[in-house]
Amino acid sequence: MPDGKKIRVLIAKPGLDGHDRGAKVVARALRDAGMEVIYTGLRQTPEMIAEAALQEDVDVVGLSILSGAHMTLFPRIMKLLKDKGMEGILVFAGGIIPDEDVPALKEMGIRAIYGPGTPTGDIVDFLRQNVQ
Amino acid sequence: MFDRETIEEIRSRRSAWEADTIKGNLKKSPERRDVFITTSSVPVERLYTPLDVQDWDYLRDLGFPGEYPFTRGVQATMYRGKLWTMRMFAGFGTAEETNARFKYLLGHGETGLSVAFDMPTLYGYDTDDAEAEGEFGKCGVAVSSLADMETLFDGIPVDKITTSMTINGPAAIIWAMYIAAAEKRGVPRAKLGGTIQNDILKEYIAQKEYLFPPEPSMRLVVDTFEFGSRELPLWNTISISGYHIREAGATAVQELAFTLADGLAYVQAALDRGLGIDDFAPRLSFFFNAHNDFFEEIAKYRAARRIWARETKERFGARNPRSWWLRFHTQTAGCSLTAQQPENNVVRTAIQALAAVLGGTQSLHTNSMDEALALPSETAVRIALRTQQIIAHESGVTNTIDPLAGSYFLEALTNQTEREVYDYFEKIEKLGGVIKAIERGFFQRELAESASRYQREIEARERTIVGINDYVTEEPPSIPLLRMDPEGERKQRDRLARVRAERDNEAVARTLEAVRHAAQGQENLMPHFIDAVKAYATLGEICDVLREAFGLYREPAIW
Amino acid sequence: MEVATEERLNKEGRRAGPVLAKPRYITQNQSIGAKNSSQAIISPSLAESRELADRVLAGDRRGVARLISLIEDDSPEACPALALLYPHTGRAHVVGVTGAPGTGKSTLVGQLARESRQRGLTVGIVAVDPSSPFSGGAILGDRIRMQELTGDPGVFIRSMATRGSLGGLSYATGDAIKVLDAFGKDIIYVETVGVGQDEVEIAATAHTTIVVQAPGLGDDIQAIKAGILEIADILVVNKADQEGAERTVAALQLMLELNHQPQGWQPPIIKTVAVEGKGIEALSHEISRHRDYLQVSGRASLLRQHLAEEELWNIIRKTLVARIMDKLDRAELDQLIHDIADRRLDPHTAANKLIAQILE
Amino acid sequence: MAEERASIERSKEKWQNETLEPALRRAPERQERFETSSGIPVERLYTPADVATDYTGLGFPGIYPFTRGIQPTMYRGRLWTMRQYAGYASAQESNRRYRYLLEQGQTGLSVAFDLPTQLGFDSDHPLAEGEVGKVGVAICSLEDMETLMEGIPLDKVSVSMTINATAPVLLAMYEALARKRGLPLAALSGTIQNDILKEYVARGTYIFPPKPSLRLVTDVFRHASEHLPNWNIISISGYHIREAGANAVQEVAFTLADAIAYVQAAVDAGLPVDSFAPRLSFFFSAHNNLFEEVAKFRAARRLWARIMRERFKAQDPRSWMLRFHTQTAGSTLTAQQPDNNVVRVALQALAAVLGGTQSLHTNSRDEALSLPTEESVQLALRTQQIIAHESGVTDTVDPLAGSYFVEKLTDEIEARAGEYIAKIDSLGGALAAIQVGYVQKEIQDSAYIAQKAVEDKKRIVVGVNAFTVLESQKPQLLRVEPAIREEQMGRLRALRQRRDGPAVSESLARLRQAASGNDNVMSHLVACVEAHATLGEICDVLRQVFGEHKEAVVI
Repeated sequence: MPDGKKIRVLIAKPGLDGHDRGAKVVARALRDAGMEVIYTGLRQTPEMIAEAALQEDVDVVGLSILSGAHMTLFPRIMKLLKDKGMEGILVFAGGIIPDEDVPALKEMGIRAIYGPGTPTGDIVDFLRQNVQ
Repeated sequence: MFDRETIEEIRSRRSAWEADTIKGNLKKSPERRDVFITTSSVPVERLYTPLDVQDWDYLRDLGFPGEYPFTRGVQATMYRGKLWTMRMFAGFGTAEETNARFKYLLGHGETGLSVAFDMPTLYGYDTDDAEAEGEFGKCGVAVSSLADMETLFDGIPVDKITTSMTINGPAAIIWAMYIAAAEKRGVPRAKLGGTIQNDILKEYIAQKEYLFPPEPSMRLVVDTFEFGSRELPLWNTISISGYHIREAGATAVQELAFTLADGLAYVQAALDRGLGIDDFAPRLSFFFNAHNDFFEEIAKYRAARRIWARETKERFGARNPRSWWLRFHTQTAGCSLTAQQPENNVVRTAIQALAAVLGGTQSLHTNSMDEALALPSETAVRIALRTQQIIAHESGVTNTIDPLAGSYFLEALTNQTEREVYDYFEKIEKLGGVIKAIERGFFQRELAESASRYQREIEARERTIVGINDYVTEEPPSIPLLRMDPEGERKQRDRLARVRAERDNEAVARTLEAVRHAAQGQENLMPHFIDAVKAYATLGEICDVLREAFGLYREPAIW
Repeated sequence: MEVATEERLNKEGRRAGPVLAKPRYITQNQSIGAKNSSQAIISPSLAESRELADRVLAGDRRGVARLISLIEDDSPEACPALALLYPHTGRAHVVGVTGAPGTGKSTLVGQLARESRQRGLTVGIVAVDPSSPFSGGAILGDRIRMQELTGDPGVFIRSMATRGSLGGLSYATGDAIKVLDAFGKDIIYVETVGVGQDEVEIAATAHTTIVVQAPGLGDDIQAIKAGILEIADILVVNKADQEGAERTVAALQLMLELNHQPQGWQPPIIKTVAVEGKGIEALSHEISRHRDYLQVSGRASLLRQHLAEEELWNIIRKTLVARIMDKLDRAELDQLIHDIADRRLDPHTAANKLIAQILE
Repeated sequence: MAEERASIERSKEKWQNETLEPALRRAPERQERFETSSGIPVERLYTPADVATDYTGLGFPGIYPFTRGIQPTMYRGRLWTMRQYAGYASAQESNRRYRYLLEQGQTGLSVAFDLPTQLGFDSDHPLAEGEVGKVGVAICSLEDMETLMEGIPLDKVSVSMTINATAPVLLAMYEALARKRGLPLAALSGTIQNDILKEYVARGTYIFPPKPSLRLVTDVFRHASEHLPNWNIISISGYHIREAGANAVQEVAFTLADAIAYVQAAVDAGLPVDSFAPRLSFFFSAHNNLFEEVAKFRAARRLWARIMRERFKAQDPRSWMLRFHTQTAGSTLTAQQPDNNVVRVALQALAAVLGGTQSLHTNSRDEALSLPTEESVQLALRTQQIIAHESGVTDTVDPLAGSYFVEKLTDEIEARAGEYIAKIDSLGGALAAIQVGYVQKEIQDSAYIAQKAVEDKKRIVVGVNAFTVLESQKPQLLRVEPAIREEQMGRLRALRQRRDGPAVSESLARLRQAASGNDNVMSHLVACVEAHATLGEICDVLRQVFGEHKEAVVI
């Protein structure tokens, strides 16, 4: 990584769920780890998320969802990112996601899934190690 | 805590409240019951206020933690300094299986071991004895010889952890095996820490696992006191146990009264032997039950400390503050667990454990949810241990000392418990002391009465037990249960046969003879037990010698 | 207007200080700064730069996003690409929006962008938030207020962190604006950090500067005293439905009267309720009016000259410092600092000595 | 008295010198500083010298200031309502679950709605994709409400509905259902959450800007005070504020500040305070720190009583009473070793009961993983029953009263929450404080501090940052069928075809008119739902009139 390079991360909450504590705590932790976090707020559609990721030229997209709509929304986000030529972007997810959904999510390219109780340090380390 | 004027004001406001608020309210909506009682059937008032503790003196009745009368705890910093020892009672099948469980528990954050022995061991029989038929490994681990003890503690650092052993009739012999096993590994006995239950009086009262008549049994107990005070300064030579008295149906007050009475009897016996109180009293420890009734239990522990401090200091003239300390282990109440909807037991255990902690326990065993069905599975044991850890680390109750002190209800209950304990002391005294009372069946009768009253209350649904007489569900329990190694008993018999075949039988005969000789005389038996177990004399062989020397005990029939 | 522009220049002239006062940032970028300036022409990545520039000109949004990142990261490809794009810039109207936190800048920019879209203009938005001085990281949250614009292909929003710059923008903001300009955006809104301290940099970047105030954010007069008023081409009192709005308007009016210039542009005061879209049309109208004024009065070309000079000096300062840092012997520097601190040497002599050494 | 305190102080000093100091020299304490979740220092020892010498702050249960409880006999009279929040998938599925819970001994219902319902979208709205029936039940029309409550006697079971932005619409449906069944409205008892302010702060399910939202709230107040005398018109919720990361003090302070804003809004709208204040209810979290939680509930009661009597001059003692529902803290549950959650929930539930709650939801152990299974819900309910019937803590009123520690903490929380409320007052009240992001910032700071404490292991979470295990056993989880949305869309289509279209349009037009003016919208809403206008259609009208809210950027 060159000297001036900063890791840019988009933190988004797809779907209608309004519990943003986790998303905000992660955003702050990434900020405190020296990253630039674009926080887009609640109720983001997959289209909004993909377009924001494009305009902001982020290295990473972090998705937070607690309502259980992930199996509907995540595939759409992944497809849109690919359509826009951003398949190389690192995507991770957090929230209430049952273990049995994890293989399918990884299959579609979501690199890491963090359940409740994950230390934010784990996420920071993961991003540092995996962002080229 | 309040001056006269305030007390008077509270009194008059209380009367006004009763007249203006309560009366009308009761007419509109009566209370759920006419009388509210604790689990021990002690009446509970509607409201406790400063009026209920007005004759009470803070400095006299509570004082400060780590100071007489220790109502607020025996250590100056309590759990801010060190948490209680999380000690899960474990033992089943062979020494190998139990050894694996010990390692599992230590690996999950347990901080002390607690050994359960099987029925033959508790009665002083070897696994291959005819009396042991069908009992092997059922409620604990079988230990017939030093070889079993060595296997049991294989790979466990006995110089770093403390070990508690629930053994009474043959306690001295099992203790001798532990000492011998440690010494064989190069750990000197003076470095060993732990507890043997060694409480024979409660066996006569409640648990009934006695071997010999009371007098020689008491002599064995005092032998361990004497030996321990000389050679194993870190060992608790007795754990005076209310737990089993409670499980046999006692009320909280009875549990406390009978246990403390037993404790005082041991002290007296040791003094009669000529031991100095401050030589052995600091190594006495207690073992209580944590039952359902939350505040009653907390009050019980606090009253216990106050009474014991007073008795050792005032009655026996102990000078060392440590002799005044009542240190205790707690186990949540096995008898409160239900086979129906076993997961409900996690909740019961959590609340009971909380009571123990708020009462200032020094160590704690939390029951596993499946104990009413089978021996606990690893998962069930882990949840039980996690229960303690959550209380210790997440609930915040460990951050200040004796957090409930001052509660009008709790202080009133503590005082009341104390008063009722003294009433029992008086009765026991009148009967001529504990052993006389045992022989006359006093305790047994008291327990039988309490147990049947409790049962009656449940059947009449004056008491609700969730899943038993209310909120019953159809479905059978579906939790995974522990399966023991079916080959276990054969393995144990093989090992015993090998021990008998490979040992120096001459040395066995010689050491057993020494035990017999000592038993018939006045000598302390402990050194002879250690010699015998080192020669691989078995538990059964040693006990047989004692049975011949001491005779057997038959309980008086009590109805 | 001339006077006002002159003032800007002076202010900017004084602003050389802070750049030097941030040795950490410079140190961090020294090698790259050097590369940027000296190797721009012979960069092996010229082909890449050309491709990027072509993508921007062809309207590829991903190319735009990428190039702005390279500028922010001081990557070697950035300068040649910017050089290629430069002839295509200069068409967009750049509107700066500044004001204290909580005045509603993002919402206002979002509404202005929407209004511009309704008038058929394409819109670029650059929203700047502060980097943490401790970690160097940042949380950029301005998009929240502009959510519905995200789906509009005629709008391009870019969030930026200040990355050590103190003037309310980041060092890369000016170049990011150029990229959006070359990309073909008709109007570019630039939202500053809004820490309320030192927001004048925007005036050296934008054609029209809007200063936003809101009632109830503490002492109104204090904010005005901070000098921010003097850079305003348009004053906005947002949240005008709240208690105290009239008092804020009156205070601003008073300040304007005290500062009255006999001729030229008179900054209007516009009341808005951005969350409800109220007053946006009027504000938009004032922006157009100011743009026309710049054209008609001939101020526009003057302003362009000033902005060009400003930018040139900024680059020179930045590059020079970087090169000086590059050449300095650290041990020697430490010794000098030590001497100055111990009063064995005065700082002027020391600086002159160093510069002379390097210019040789 | 003073003499006695002095003598205790002297003895304490002696104890510190002679007993404590040597002990500390031998073995220091586990931490240098102990504190509650709110940062209130926890002293080593509390004695009578730490607490007030007069008893007026405590008083007696059932009378001002209600520190010891709002009923004179508390749980000796009636136990709290055991109310498990439930709802998922279709109205039919949820109805089945409700009947199951009532059979299991639950004593009240609590309805969870899915997110589209909470946000005023019908199930066939594009934004509803993937969300229908997920976190609650989908209710789009009066028909759905009928299905939801089928076979449940509305006049006997109290029903709580967790609904906020669309609360007036759902209440209108409930009322329309009761009318249809021929029940007198006075027979209805229950609660509607209807607390929009905390949505802006913590939970995020708002639709309209704050001002029209507050107007809807007061419309409900007025309507209910005239027509639904036994309905709790709002449940002012600290729960979500706590879940968003607030500490105990903040939970009390921000909730009561919201409450003050509601009361003020209603008073400003011309409602006499005693006409609605007795029907205000509260909703708190029961978190881990046992004594802090107990103290929190007691402090909240006392504070509220004082606010209502002194600030709003309420005369009716029932206006002074803070009645509250409690839910154990969802955010404390761990996905790791889910059975450990049974223990957490038990302790938290105990705190709620020792704090004198009026109703209680105990979380299921698997809630950090997915929707709870029936077995888990049953165990959670059993937890309450064991506390109620076996622990004995329900047999005397406010058993912790007098505890030096608990009383000190109660005073401390009251004082600290009071400071926050004063600060919010100085910012212009809860609404203004929310609009400038003050409340959100405070909460997020606490959330971040709490998270850091866990990561630095200053706070232990069993199974998460200590005592972890490799887990193989996966608990059984409940999943919602994806087909739910299709079915729900089918029903909606059928309804739209069947109903009287012009009647729907007409009712919606009247609603628009009422919303644009100052008329109470409630009766118009009832007319709309009776004409089978859908939730989405109704909310679209309101959106057009009121506009939509965008969150404040606060991190």
